[in-house]
Amino acid sequence: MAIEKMSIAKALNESLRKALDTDPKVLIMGEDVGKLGGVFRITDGLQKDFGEDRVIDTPLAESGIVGTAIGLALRGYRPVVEIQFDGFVFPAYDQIVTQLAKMHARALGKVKMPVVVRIPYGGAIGAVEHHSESPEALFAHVAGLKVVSPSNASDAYWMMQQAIQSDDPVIFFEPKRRYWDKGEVDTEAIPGELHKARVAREGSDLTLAAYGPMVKLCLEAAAAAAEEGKSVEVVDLRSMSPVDFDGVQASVEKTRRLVVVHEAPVFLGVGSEIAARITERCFYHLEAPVLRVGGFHTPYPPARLEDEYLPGLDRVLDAVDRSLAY
Amino acid sequence: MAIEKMSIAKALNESLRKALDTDPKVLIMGEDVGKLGGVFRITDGLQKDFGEDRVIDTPLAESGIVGTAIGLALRGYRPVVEIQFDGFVFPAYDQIVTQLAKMHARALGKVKMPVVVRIPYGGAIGAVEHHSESPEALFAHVAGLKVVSPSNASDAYWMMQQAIQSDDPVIFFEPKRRYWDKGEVDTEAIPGELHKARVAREGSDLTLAAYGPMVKLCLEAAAAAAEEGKSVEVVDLRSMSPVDFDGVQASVEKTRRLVVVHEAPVFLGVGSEIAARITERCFYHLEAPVLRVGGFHTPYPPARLEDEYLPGLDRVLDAVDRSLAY
Amino acid sequence: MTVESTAARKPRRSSGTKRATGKTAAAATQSAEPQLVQLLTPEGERVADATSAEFAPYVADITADDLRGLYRDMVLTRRFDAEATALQRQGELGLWASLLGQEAAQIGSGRALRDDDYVFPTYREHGVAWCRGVDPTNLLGMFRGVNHGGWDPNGNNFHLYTIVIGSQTLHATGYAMGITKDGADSAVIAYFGDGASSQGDVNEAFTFSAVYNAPVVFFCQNNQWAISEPTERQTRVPLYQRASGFGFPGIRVDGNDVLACLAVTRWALERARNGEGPTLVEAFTYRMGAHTTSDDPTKYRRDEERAAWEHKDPIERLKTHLLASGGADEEFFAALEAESETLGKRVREAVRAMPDPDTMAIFENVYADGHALVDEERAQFAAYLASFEEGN
Amino acid sequence: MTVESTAARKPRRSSGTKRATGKTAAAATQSAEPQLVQLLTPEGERVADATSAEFAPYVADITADDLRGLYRDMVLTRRFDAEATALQRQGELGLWASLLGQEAAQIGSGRALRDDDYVFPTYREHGVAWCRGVDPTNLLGMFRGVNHGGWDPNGNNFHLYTIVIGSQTLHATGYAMGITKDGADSAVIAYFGDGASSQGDVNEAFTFSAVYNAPVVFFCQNNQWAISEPTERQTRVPLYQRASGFGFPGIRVDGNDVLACLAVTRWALERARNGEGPTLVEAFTYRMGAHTTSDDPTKYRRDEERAAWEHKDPIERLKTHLLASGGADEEFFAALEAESETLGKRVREAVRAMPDPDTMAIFENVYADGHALVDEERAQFAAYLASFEEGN
Ligand SMILES: Cc1ncc(C[n+]2csc(CCOP(=O)(O)OP(=O)(O)O)c2C)c(N)n1
Ligand SMILES: Cc1ncc(C[n+]2csc(CCOP(=O)(O)OP(=O)(O)O)c2C)c(N)n1
Ligand SMILES: [Mg+2]
Ligand SMILES: [Mg+2]
Repeated sequence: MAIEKMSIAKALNESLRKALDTDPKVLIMGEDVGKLGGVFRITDGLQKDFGEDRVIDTPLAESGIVGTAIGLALRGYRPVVEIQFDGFVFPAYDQIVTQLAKMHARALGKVKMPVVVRIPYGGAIGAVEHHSESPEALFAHVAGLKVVSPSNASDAYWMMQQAIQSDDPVIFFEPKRRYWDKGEVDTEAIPGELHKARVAREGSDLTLAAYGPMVKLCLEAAAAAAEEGKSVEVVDLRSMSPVDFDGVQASVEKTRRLVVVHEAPVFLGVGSEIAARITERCFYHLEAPVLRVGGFHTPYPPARLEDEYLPGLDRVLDAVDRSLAY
Repeated sequence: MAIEKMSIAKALNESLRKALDTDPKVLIMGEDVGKLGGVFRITDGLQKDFGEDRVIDTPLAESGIVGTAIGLALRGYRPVVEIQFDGFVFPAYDQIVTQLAKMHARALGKVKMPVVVRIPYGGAIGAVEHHSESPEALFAHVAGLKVVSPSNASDAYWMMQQAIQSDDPVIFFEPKRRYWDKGEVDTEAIPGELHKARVAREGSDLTLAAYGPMVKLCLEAAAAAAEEGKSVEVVDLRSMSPVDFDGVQASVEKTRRLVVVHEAPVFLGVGSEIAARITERCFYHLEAPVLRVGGFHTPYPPARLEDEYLPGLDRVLDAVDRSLAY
Repeated sequence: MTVESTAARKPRRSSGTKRATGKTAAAATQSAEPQLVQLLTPEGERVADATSAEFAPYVADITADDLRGLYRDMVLTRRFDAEATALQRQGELGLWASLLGQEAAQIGSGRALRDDDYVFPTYREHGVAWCRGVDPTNLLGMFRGVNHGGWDPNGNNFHLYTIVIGSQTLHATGYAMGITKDGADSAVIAYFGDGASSQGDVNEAFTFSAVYNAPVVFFCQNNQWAISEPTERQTRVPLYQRASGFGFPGIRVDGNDVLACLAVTRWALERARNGEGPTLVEAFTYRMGAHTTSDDPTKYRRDEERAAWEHKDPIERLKTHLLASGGADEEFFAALEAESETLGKRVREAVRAMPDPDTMAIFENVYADGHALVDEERAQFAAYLASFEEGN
Repeated sequence: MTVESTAARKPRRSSGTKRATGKTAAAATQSAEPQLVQLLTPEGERVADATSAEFAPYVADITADDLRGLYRDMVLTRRFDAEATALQRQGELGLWASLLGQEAAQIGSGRALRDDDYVFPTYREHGVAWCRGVDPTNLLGMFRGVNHGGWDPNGNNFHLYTIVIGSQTLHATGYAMGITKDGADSAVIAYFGDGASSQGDVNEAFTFSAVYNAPVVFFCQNNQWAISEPTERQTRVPLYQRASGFGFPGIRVDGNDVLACLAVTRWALERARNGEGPTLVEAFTYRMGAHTTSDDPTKYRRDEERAAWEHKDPIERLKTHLLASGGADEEFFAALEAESETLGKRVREAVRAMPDPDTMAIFENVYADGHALVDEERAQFAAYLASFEEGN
C-alpha cells in the first residue's frame, strides 16, 4: 500500500531515505545528522543504514558544509545539506549566494549545482534566539537559487524528491513547527510540479496566499471566516522562487482580493513582491490593495512574546475584514 | 568659505576626515584603506594624517573586520568599516545580520552599535564579476540595520557625518559609478534628516523614486520627459531603511503615478516594498499600478552586457510611458 | 627540516579510503598524547612534575581560604545549574544548557580575572558569570524566553551569551584591540567550545588577534562533544596546537583541575597585560550531562565514557584535597550545603516570579535612535490590540 | 613542555602598545627565518643541502628535455601575460591580473599534476591553466567582460577562476572528498594567496580536509602582497606553519625555483594519493607587477624591494642553469623567442576577434532546469527590444 499517514518529519525522512536508496550520488551532510539523526530526527536512522560515507557528520562550520557540498557537486554528487536552524544559515550565506547560486551561470551552463539546503525554519516552538527565523526573502531575491517550502506531509515527501532531482540549488525551508503534523502521503503518486501553487481551499470572496507553516493557519482562518459567511480561497504557494504568479493571479481574478501571510517580517518579505506584481497584473481586478500579514520590523522576540509577534488567527481575520471593507 | 565644489569621492573623504578629526573614537577599518587609501581612494591620506591606530589596514577577512568592529564598538569606539566591493560583503553577512543588527535589542538597549559599513555598490564601471552588485534589499529586510545611499556630493558629505554620529549600525551604500560626479558641498550647512526623502525635481504627472546611482538617471529621464511635455517629479529616497513613505506618499498623492527605479533585481528589490506599501496607502489615488524598473532575476552579467542589463534612459522612459498610458 | 608536524592520529576510520599509507618524504611527528598542565590529581594530590613547577608559582598565593572560596564557587555553580535543569523539567524554562562537569574550567579561569577584564562567554558559562558577580537569576531570562539576554554587559564586564557558535571570539578580539588603543592593561577572555574551533570566525579571531597583538585569552573548553559529534569530527590533532600556526602559544590544561585552570589563565592573562598578545588555552574537560535539556545523549555516546569521567570530577577532587590538607572541616561543608539550599530556593522563587514581558516590548530597543517603520508598526499594532479591548 | 611556539616576529610597530615585554612562563620560540626548499639557486646552481636531498628524488627523472619544457612553459606564460597586460592598456581588456614573477610557482606545481587531478585556481593562475592545456585566450573572456569564465571546467579538470578570496579552497576540499568516496587516487590542488590565508573559508577548508583526510594540496603563493598589504597584515609567523595546528604538514618552497616547486608539489600529491591527506605548500615568491592593471603599487611599496627580487627571477635562473649545464643552446632560445611572438600574435588577434555576447545571453544559464520568472523577464525584455526595432 503506497498511501500512508505520516508526519511531515517522517515524510522528509522517508523521502531522504528513498533518495539515498535510488541514487548512489545522493549524500546527506550536516551537523549531528549521523548517529543523532539531526536535532529534529529528520535524518534518523539514515547513517545506520547508509553508512558514514553517505550520511556525513560535518565539522561545526556552515560555510564549510556548503562550500564542500559545492565541491562534491562538481565531482558529480548530489549533496543534501542540513542547516541545523534558520538562524545558523548566515555563516554559509556567502557560499550560497556567491558560489552555489552563480556557479552554473559562471560556467555558461557547463557545470550544474544539484545541492539541496534544508533549513528548519520559523517560530512558535518556544525556542531561544536564532531558532525561529524566517529568512526566505533573503534567498528568494538571489538569482540562481530556487526556494520552496512544503506545508503538508505529501508535499514534504514529494517536494524533497523533486528538489533532490533538480539540477539547480534548492533552498528547502521546512516548517519546523509543523514537523509533527500528520497527513496522507502517496509514495506512488505522480506529484505536481515543484514550483506550482496549489489551491488548498476554494473560495470566492478573497484569496489568502501563504506557504509553509502559515498555510494551516490560513485554512483555519478560512474556516472561521466561512462561519461568518465569507468565502475565502487559500493558495499554498509552495515555491517562493519562482513564485507561481499565474496561479495567484488566477485566484485573484476570481476573488478580487488578496491577503498574503508569512511569518517573516512584512518589510521586503515575499509578500511585498507578491503585492507588487499581483497589483500590476490585476490592477483593474483588485477591489482592495493587497494586504500583508507577517512579522514586524524587529528581531524575532523572546519566546514569551512570540504568540503576539507571529501572525495568528485574529490578525489574519482582521486583514480579511480590512480587505473586505474596501 | 564653506561651500565648495567637489566629487562624491572627495566629499566622502572630507567627511571621514572631519569625523576622525572631531571624535577620537572614530576609526577607519578595511582592506587597503591605509597607504593605498582604498581602491577608490576614499580614505586617501587619512592614515598618513591620523596614524595606523585610527586608520587600520585589516587582514583579508570581512567577517573578521565586522566582528572586530563590533568588539571595538562595545569598547566605545565608532568604527567606519570599508567593504572593498559590494560582492565581498557576504562573508561578513552573518556578523552584520546576526550580531551587529541585533546586539542593541539583545542587550535590551544597554549597548549601542555605532558602526558604519561602507559599501561601494552598483554597476556600470566595466568590472569583473562581484564588483557591480546592488545587495541593499538583503540589508533593508533586516531589522536593526539602517540602510542609506547618497546620490550627490552634498548628501555624501552630510549623510556620512550623520551615519557616523548615529548610535545604530548604518549600511552606507556608495554609488561607485558616481564617485567622480561633482556637486556643491556646504560644510557648514545644517543638514536635513538622514532618513528623509528629498524631492530632487518637482513635477505633477508622475513620480520617479530612486536612490544612489539611479537618481541622476531619473533626473535625466525627467528632463527628457519634459521635452515631451510630461512633468515628472523625482524623489531621491536617500534611505532604504527606514524608507520615508510619508515623503513618497505626498508626492504620489500629487502625481498619482509612481515608478521606482533601482539597479538591484526587481524581484524582492526595494521597489517591491515601495510598490506594496504605497499601493496600500494610496489605493484610491493611483491611476496606474506602481511600476518598477531594475535588474533582472539573473546574476549581474559580464561587463559587455551591463549597459543592456542596467536600467537606462530608455527603460525608465518606457516605464513612464506605460504608467501614463493607464 | 621545514616540514611542520603531521597528524598525531591516524586517518579516521570512516574516511573511506582503502589506500596504503605510503612513505612520506618528510614528516616530523608530534608526540601522540599531549601533556596536560595539572596541579591537582583526580585523587586530590598536588602534582610536582616539571610542567606544574612552571605554573605553580601562579597559584603560590592561594591560601586555604582561597581554596575554600574556589570550592564554594564550584559547589554553588553546580547547585544553581542543577536548579535550572530542574526548573526546565518543571516547565519554568524552555531550555537549559548545563555546565555539569565544567565547573573547574569556569571557576578557575573566571577567578583569574580582574574586574576591569572583559568576558565574552558562549551560552554555557554560568560559572564564569558567577565569578563576575552576575546575578544567576539574570542568566535564566533567555532560557525562560522573557528576553535574549537580560543583563547589562558593562555592569560586570560580562558580555551577553552568544548562541551563534564562535561569533563572540571576534567581538572579544575587537574589544581587546580597543584596550590596546586605550593604552590600558586590561585583558579579554573569550570562551568557546571544541566544536566552535571549526568555525571560520574563530580562526579569523586568531588571525586578527595575532596580527594586532591583542590582549585576549582564547579559552576553549574542550568538553569532548559538540552535541552528538566527538572532537575528532572537528580536528585530528589536539586543539591547543591550533595556536602555533597563528603565531601564539597554545596550552592544554586539565579542565577539571580548578587550580591548574586558575594558574594557566593567570599566566595567559599576564602575557596579555604584558603586551605579548593572545594565548589559546584548551581546558580538557567533559560535558557530564546532555548538550542541553533538549538533547538525548543516549543516541550517540556510551554510558561507560561518562562513568570514566565521574572519577575526575572537579568538585570531588578539591574536596578530597581540602579534607586531606586540613583546608576545610565538616562544618564548612555543612554550611556550604545550607548556602546551596538557600541559593536554590532563591533561584526557584526568582524564576517563578519573573514576569512575562509586556507585549509592546517587541518594538523596544530595535534601534537606539528610532526608526520610522518600527514606530508605524508599533502604532498600528497598539491600535489593533486596542480594538479588542474596546470590545470590538 | 606543552606550550606551542610563540610568534617568531615581534609585535608589529603599529600595535600601539607601550607595555614592556614581560617574562613569559613558557615560550618555545621557533627559528626566526624558516628554511626554504630550494633546488636551484638564484644563480642557477643546483643546491645540495639536506633539505634538497630529501626532495631531489622527486625530480630525479627530469631530463634536459623536461627542463627545456619547463623553461618554455614559463617563457610562453610570461609572454602571454605581457600580451594581456598590453591588451588591457589598449582597451581590449577591462582588467588584467598579471602573474609576473610567479611563473615558477605555477609551472612547477602545474607540471606536477596528472590529467585526472583537479585544479581550483584563483584569478591569477594563468601558468597553471597553461599546464592544464586551457587555451590562454579562453582566460581573457572574463577580463574582457564577455563572460564570467569561458571554459568548461571538466574539459581540462581546471575549475573556473574564483574571484572571491578563499572560497575555492572549500570547493577543492569537497571535490577531494568526492575523490575519496569514488575510491580514486586522483588529487586536487587548490591555489590561494597570502592574503587569502586570513579568510575563514580557507581555515575551514583546512579543518574539513584534515578531518576527512581529503587528498588535496593547498598551494599558497605567498607573493608578499595582498594588493597594498604586506604579509604581516595577515600573519605574524610564516604561513606554511598554519598547517601543523590543523594536523597536516606545511612546507615552504622557493616559489621562484621551478624545480623545487615541481618536487615539493609531487611530494604533496603523492601524500594525497597515498591516503595521507592534505598538505600545505607555501611557495615563497614575489608579485613583480601591480596587483592588477587597476593598481598603483607606487602608493605603497618601494622600488628597491622589487629590484631585489629581480635578481631571483624564475626564468633567468633556469636559463642560466640550462646554459651552464649545456641543457639548451642559443638555437633553442631563438626558436622559443619566435614561438613567443607567434603566441602573442595569436592572443592579440583572438581577443580582438572575440565577439560581444548576445544581449539575450543575460537570461541564459541562470538555471539548469528553467525558472518562470526568468522566462517572463526574458520575454518582456525581448518584446521591449523588439519595440525599438519595429521603429516604434
Ligand atoms: C553557527 C551555529 N551553528 C549551529 C549551532 C547549533 N549548536 C548549538 S551548540 C552546538 C554545539 C557546540 O559545540 P561546542 O562548540 O563544542 O560547545 P559545547 O556546546 O560543547 O559547550 C551546535 C551545533 C549554533 N548555535 N550556531
Ligand atoms: C572576499 C574578498 N574580499 C576582497 C576582495 C578584493 N581583493 C581581490 S584580490 C585581493 C588581494 C588578494 O591577495 P592574495 O590572497 O595575497 O592574492 P594575490 O592577489 O596576491 O595573488 C583583494 C583584497 C576579494 N576579491 N574577495
Ligand atoms: Mg563541546
Ligand atoms: Mg598575495
